[in-house]
Amino acid sequence: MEQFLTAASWVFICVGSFFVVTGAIGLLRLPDVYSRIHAVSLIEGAGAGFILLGLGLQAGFTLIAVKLLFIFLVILFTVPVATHAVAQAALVAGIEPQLDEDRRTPAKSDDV
Amino acid sequence: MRLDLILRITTKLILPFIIVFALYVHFHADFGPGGGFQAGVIIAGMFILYAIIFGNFAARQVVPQPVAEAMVPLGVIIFATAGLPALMFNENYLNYNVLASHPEHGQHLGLIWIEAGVIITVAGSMLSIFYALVERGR
Amino acid sequence: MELYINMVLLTLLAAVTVAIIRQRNLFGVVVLAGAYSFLMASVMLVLDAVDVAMTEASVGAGVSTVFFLATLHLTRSMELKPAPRFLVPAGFSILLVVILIYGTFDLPAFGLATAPVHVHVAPHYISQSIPETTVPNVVTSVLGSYRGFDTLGETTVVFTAALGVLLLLRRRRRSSDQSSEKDATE
Amino acid sequence: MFIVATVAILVALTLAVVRAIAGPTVFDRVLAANTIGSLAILLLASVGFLLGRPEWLDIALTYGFLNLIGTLTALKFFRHGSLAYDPTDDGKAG
Repeated sequence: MEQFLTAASWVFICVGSFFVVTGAIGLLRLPDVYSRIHAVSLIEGAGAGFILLGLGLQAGFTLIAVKLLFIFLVILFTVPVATHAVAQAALVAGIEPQLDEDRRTPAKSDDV
Repeated sequence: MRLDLILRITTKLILPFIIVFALYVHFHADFGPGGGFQAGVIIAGMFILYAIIFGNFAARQVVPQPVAEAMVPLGVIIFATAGLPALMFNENYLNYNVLASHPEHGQHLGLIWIEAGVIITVAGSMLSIFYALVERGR
Repeated sequence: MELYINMVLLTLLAAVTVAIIRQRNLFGVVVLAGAYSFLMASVMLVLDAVDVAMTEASVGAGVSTVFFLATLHLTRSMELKPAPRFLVPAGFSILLVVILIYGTFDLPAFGLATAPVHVHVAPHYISQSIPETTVPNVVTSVLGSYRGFDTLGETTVVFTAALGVLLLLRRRRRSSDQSSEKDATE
Repeated sequence: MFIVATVAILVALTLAVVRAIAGPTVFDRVLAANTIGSLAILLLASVGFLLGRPEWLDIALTYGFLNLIGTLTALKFFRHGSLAYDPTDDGKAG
């Protein structure tokens, strides 16, 4: 049983690490904000879920496992909202260029 | 202007958890990381999130600006009164051993008491600074 | 192991700091400052300063971003061009860095048990915290039980600082003030 | 096995920091900063297990809650130009 749990933890943590690294590469390589949001959701959904699941198997039925569950729920509820807000704000800023033009223009050209 | 429906619903869902977590940080300060300052900042952050999502008018109805400003000195007063019972029992100021029948319980009670004062001061000052900044920005 | 984690985190921290300095757009600076404080809190955590990490995370990532943005609304959003002459400031900075690094040679090694800080009152706090106060978190017992006066002073400092900021920020105009208070209470 | 997760998270953190520094628009930076926050939560959890101190998870929860506050504030600011914009009192307070 012990060995089975350890093996399962290994598998989950390795899968989660794979997703985290893949998502980060996507965050770096994808072309624009909207597509990068997909990569971020990979990190926070699959990556965080699998890694926290693997850690929880190591913790067993303790307070720590409950805290890990809460962390997962917090990530699950807050991060999609945040990325949704990113997409919405970017959409609003892109559709109406004259809306706070003086704030948006330097943001687009600041790293030239 | 009800564009941000998702934000409103999720914020409503998560606000009680934030305040319960802040109280956990406060009452659990004897055993884990955190304390009054951190809990106060988390509570202030919760009200700031409410003000950002639901508007300043709604937030000012929940915590009016005079209340937030009165919280700042109130916390210091609460902290200072934690030492007064010790003076009555001829002990040093801020000695919590006299607060309960058992000295150890008195210590825990005293820590929770003074950290309640810290929470009120910190949360009140963060909130009133936020209100003042936003009011100034109009 | 902690050493390697800290090396990676500190390298990232340095990269973010350089990016903050080179950034002219102040919105970018605010967002990068939020990322900076997350990294800083992780460094503090790996160094075992748990309460400091919590403070850094809560203040730096949550509240100070809000305050920075609210301040940016009152000011301009672009930093001015730096002064064209930078030889004198650069020379002064390098001199200061050299002096500071020279000063660190006299410091005791990191975590040395016989450092002056660790032989004065800290052993008493660490060994007597549980018997005297039954509070397992030594930071809390030092803050609240052993040094209650200090913490009372710190709370007063927070009060004074908030008072100063509010005196600077609040606009005391009779008519608008009364109407806003009426709005708030009704 | 915790070391695998830690190394992966550190690599991802590096890539996210690169995006935060390089990001052409402010929204890229906000997205990357939010990702850095979530990765810091994961880093906290796995380093806590790695060093045998899993009670650090309280701090991870703090990160999780405050990450949302910072991100939403920044986005509200970019969308409406100020934090004082109030959807409920159009015309009530000037």
